[in-house]
Amino acid sequence: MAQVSVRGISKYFGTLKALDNVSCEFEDGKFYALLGPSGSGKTTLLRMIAGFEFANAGTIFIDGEAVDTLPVEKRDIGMVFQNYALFPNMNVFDNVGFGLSVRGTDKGEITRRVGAVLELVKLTGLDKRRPHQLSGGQRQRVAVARALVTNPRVLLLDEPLSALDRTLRVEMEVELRRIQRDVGITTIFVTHDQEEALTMSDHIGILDKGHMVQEGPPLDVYENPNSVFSARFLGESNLLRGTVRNGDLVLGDGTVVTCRASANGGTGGSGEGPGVCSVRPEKITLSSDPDNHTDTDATPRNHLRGTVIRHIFAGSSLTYQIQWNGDVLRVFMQNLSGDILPAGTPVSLSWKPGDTVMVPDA
Amino acid sequence: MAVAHPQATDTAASVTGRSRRTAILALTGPAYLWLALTIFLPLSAMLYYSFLSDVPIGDRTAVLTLENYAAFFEKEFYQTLMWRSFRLGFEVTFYCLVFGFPCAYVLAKTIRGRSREALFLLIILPFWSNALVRIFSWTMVLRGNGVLEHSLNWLIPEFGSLNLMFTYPAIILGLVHSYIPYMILTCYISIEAIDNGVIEAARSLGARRLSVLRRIIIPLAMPGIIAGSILIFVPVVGSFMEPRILGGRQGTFIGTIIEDQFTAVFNWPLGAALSFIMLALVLVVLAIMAPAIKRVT
Amino acid sequence: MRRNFLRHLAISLSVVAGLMAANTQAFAAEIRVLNWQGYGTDEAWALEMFKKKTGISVVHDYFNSEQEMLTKLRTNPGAYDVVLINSAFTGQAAKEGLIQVIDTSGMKNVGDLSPNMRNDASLVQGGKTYGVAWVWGVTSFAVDTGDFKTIPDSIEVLWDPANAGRVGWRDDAVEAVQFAAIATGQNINNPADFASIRAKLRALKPQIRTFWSSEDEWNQFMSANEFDLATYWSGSAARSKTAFNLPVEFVIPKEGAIGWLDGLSIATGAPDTESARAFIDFMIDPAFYVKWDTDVGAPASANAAANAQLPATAFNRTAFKDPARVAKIQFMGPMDDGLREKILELWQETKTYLLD
Amino acid sequence: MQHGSNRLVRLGHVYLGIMLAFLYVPIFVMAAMSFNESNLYRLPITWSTRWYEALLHNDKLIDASINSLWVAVVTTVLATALGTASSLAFFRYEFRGKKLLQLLAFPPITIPWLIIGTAMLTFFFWIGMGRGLHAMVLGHVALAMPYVIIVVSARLKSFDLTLEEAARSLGASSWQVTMRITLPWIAPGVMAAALFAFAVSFDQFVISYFLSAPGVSTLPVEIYTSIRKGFTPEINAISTIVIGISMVLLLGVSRFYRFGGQR
Repeated sequence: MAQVSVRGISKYFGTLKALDNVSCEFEDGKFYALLGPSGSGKTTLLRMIAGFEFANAGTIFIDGEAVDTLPVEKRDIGMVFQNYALFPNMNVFDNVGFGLSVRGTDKGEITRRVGAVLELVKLTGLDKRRPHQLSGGQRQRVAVARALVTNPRVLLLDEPLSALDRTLRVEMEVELRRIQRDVGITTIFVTHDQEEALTMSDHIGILDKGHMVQEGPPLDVYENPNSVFSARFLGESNLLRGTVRNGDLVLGDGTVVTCRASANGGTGGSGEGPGVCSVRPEKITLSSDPDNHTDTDATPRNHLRGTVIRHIFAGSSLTYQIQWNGDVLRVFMQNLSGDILPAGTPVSLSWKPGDTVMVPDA
Repeated sequence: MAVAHPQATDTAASVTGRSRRTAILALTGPAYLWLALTIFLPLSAMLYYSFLSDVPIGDRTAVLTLENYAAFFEKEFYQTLMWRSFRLGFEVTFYCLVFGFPCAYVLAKTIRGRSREALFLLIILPFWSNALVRIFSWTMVLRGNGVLEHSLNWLIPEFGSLNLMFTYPAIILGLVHSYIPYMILTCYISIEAIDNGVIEAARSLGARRLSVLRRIIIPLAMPGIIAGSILIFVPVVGSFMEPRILGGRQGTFIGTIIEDQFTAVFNWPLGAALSFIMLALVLVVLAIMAPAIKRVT
Repeated sequence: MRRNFLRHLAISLSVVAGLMAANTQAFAAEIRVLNWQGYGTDEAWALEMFKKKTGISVVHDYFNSEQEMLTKLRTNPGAYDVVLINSAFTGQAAKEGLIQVIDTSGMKNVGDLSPNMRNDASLVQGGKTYGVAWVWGVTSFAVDTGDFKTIPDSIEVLWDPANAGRVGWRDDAVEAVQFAAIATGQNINNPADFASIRAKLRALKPQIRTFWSSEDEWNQFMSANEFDLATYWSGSAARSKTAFNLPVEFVIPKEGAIGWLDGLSIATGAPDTESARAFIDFMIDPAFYVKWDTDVGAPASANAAANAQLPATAFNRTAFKDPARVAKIQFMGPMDDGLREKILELWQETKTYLLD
Repeated sequence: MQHGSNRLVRLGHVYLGIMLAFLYVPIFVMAAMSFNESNLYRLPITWSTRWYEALLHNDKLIDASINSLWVAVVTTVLATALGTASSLAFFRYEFRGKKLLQLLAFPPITIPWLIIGTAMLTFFFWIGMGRGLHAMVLGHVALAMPYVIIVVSARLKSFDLTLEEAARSLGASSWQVTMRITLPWIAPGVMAAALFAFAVSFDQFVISYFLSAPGVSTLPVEIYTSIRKGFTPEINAISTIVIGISMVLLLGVSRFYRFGGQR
């Protein structure tokens, strides 16, 4: 398999700067998610690695070989498209075998390898079916099989799960990850769904307006956002603004919040002046006793009083929207007790010091 | 893992640019070389002729002149015939639209499956019969004790003579018959692409049948209507066969005048000049219609 | 994949090449004749008779107007052996070097040609024969005997209000102007008073039912009673009576009519002038002419001997028996391009006037 | 999906029937007259197959028809190939001068065939190309190409470009992509274009008339030149046969290709 390196890539569409000096490394055999809002340049970067778009500056290497002048068909990559792009005039067997037949592989070899990869994606027996006779999940797996059968150096996935319904998508997330691990192929996966990115990838890269905002393992990026954008884009977060005073953040209403520095660049205690910290909704404990802050070992710090605006019930979980001095905070709870606090109830919010991260207000 | 430093002589853009250019050249080159040899060069020769006093073949002397173009402006009957040919073009296009569009709509929206396929082909089929034979068949239908008169007399005893032959309507009938399949086909293609959901949505919003037609179907079918109109208007303005055979005394148009310059006399320059004037006027008409078309599509 | 594409390309190219080869290959002893379609030289029985006699086979190419004939000669040097040219155009064709001098010494029937046609000024220029007189005829008008109990003898019958809307007219500029010239007593090859010709033609507006352009149209319209009288050619009138047995009578009015003489010439660069001369000689042979006139109906022959062998009742003998009328016939002479274009413009302007 | 009330739909079908009758009146008359004994098309029709017998040994007309067929087949192959190639280029690439090239495809439709015929005649004479079936093929292909481009481009409009990208990502060269993905998809469009090209060539009389060599002519040319002497019902006979064959051919072919639109 292969290591993919992107060095100082920039891309302009007329005056629009789609990618601005982006550099990142995709380690061999790893499952890498490129995350970002639409228009962030993530798909453009993927298509450049594939060879459908060409950089105005910078170079892309696969296994140390500069591929910028190589056309798509010579890069030995496998790509799964958002709409799967299965060839309507061919059945499953011909679709999956297409990559081999254009390379002049002989019939027996094609039959053997197509059989093997169809088994890998659990589609054996469907080889005579036409694309329009398959379900969404089946079509998606045929697309993956078709991309893998030629043993490409890199597998590129362009939002492959977005067309699937909720339950099928969860199942396919696991399935795709299993297949990737079995084959051990370097995979780059573009999505705008942060949950998908978190569950499937070994490594995440968040892109915004053509810049690589943050890169790293999912847990690290989630727990240590390096900017307001990263905090807010990956997962949900409550942002508290205040002024920094010797390592703590003092909010508008005087509440003091102890924060830890973000491992990715936040300078906790040193400077004075305005600061922002982020608290994940699931880290907050909610209780209807306004000054009940004894059940957690929190010192009077990290403790706010607010009133419930509404609740969002999602079966296994519950999210409260809390009004706190002109701001709306969100608290996420497992659906344990079953009784729901009505709107208007005064409540108290508290959380452990380690759960507040100082975030540079980039 | 040693990373090879890129020589970067060939930037990615230029290499693929070259392969793209060769692909474009390979695909369009042969076709347009063919057109150049058979259409553009011969026509530019003809355009050159239109500025000469005589055809430079054999020992004829030819000198550059504008007299051929001037003739159009000096002689009033050329202008009358030019206007008459354009009116013919507009009328035939109008009738083809009025009678052809509903046909296309019915075919596209109310008929399904195999029978639509067969009907679609039945409309193309008349193209295969020879245009001349079709026109002559019309003379057999329209003329004195022709098929039409005969059957009418059979129906209504002393119906008498129809004398529809050798009249302006006879020309219109012949031309509409030859060109209406174009309008039906182009409109069919664009109407067929209209998603039924759009029509249902409009009706669900309370639109009656007429406003659905006017506000939804016609605008969406406009590309087909325009393509059909162009494919009909342009050739009809220059038509000379149908008018001469069906029109009798009424069959004189700019097309027949141009034909005379090639068959009655050896005056190609004047024939070419009149044709290029006609072509220019046709392009002017299309240019005038363009903004109206753009506004609607 | 690439292999069978090349095979396809090779096949289609060989097809095109095959087509090209087919038409340039020369057969043994074959001549090419350029003429109107169905105008004598392409009668199947005649070609068989000629092939039996001389072993030469004949291939035809056609034209739809004199100008197209000239255009085909100009753009195809060496493509034709024999070409039919109306004497009015023979001079122009010779001047442009499209036709060559004919050595009539070996042709036995030339002697029988009536002298005034054989040495017609257009066919023989500066003592050199460019065209052999073949057939001649008259352009005038024919009437439906059903509608005309007494056969009119004046050209004015075309302008007679009694026949308003019942007249057929051929859409041909030179012919129309020459009719008007006769009606206004002028020389048809060099009309002086164009104003009176213009007025005379415009007076046709109420008269003309329709134009006709082919014999077949004329026969159909006459049989469908679309018109009662119409301009026509003597040869065609003969055919309408014999072949189509239509009740028509050809009239040579007292004011005179347009005479025309068709000659057979040999094109410049003709591949086989020997066979060409043999074919022309066969075409003026009474053996051919008599069968052509009796079976199909033909214009009068320039070969007096051939005419003489026709049965007494033959049209070509009865129509031209009155010397006074024959004398009034004005034969079409050469016309330079300038005059021809002026006449065309006048006729086109008139046709515009004729529109309702 | 039945649109509108049933009464209106039936009315629509009746209207379509009337229009088809209108389109086929001259063809019925032509066919009927080919069985009419009178050579002046007099009514009532007295049945006879005289013209078909005459046709059998009128080998000039039969040779002409065979030539027409040959020229039409070769024209169809060449025009469809060249036209489809250009349409593909217009579909896939944006390039300077693309609009100009698309406009330049139109003169063969807009300029009267009389002018094009004469211009071709003189130009071919100048460059020593001469006349004959080869010249006709040259002319017909040029006239048929615009129709091919229009029809194929219309079909390409609904073709999904990612299919080509998918094929290339799997290692297919642009040639393999064209032959195995794009062409099979637009095949119905190409088929319809080919039928158009065949019609244009098979029915072309003006250009063929100017470019025909002595002794070598096509059916339309035979019909056009016979105008001078007139229309014999033999022409009706051969035309009726031609229409008959094309009808069987077309309705047969429609079993495989859907010209009328999506599946």
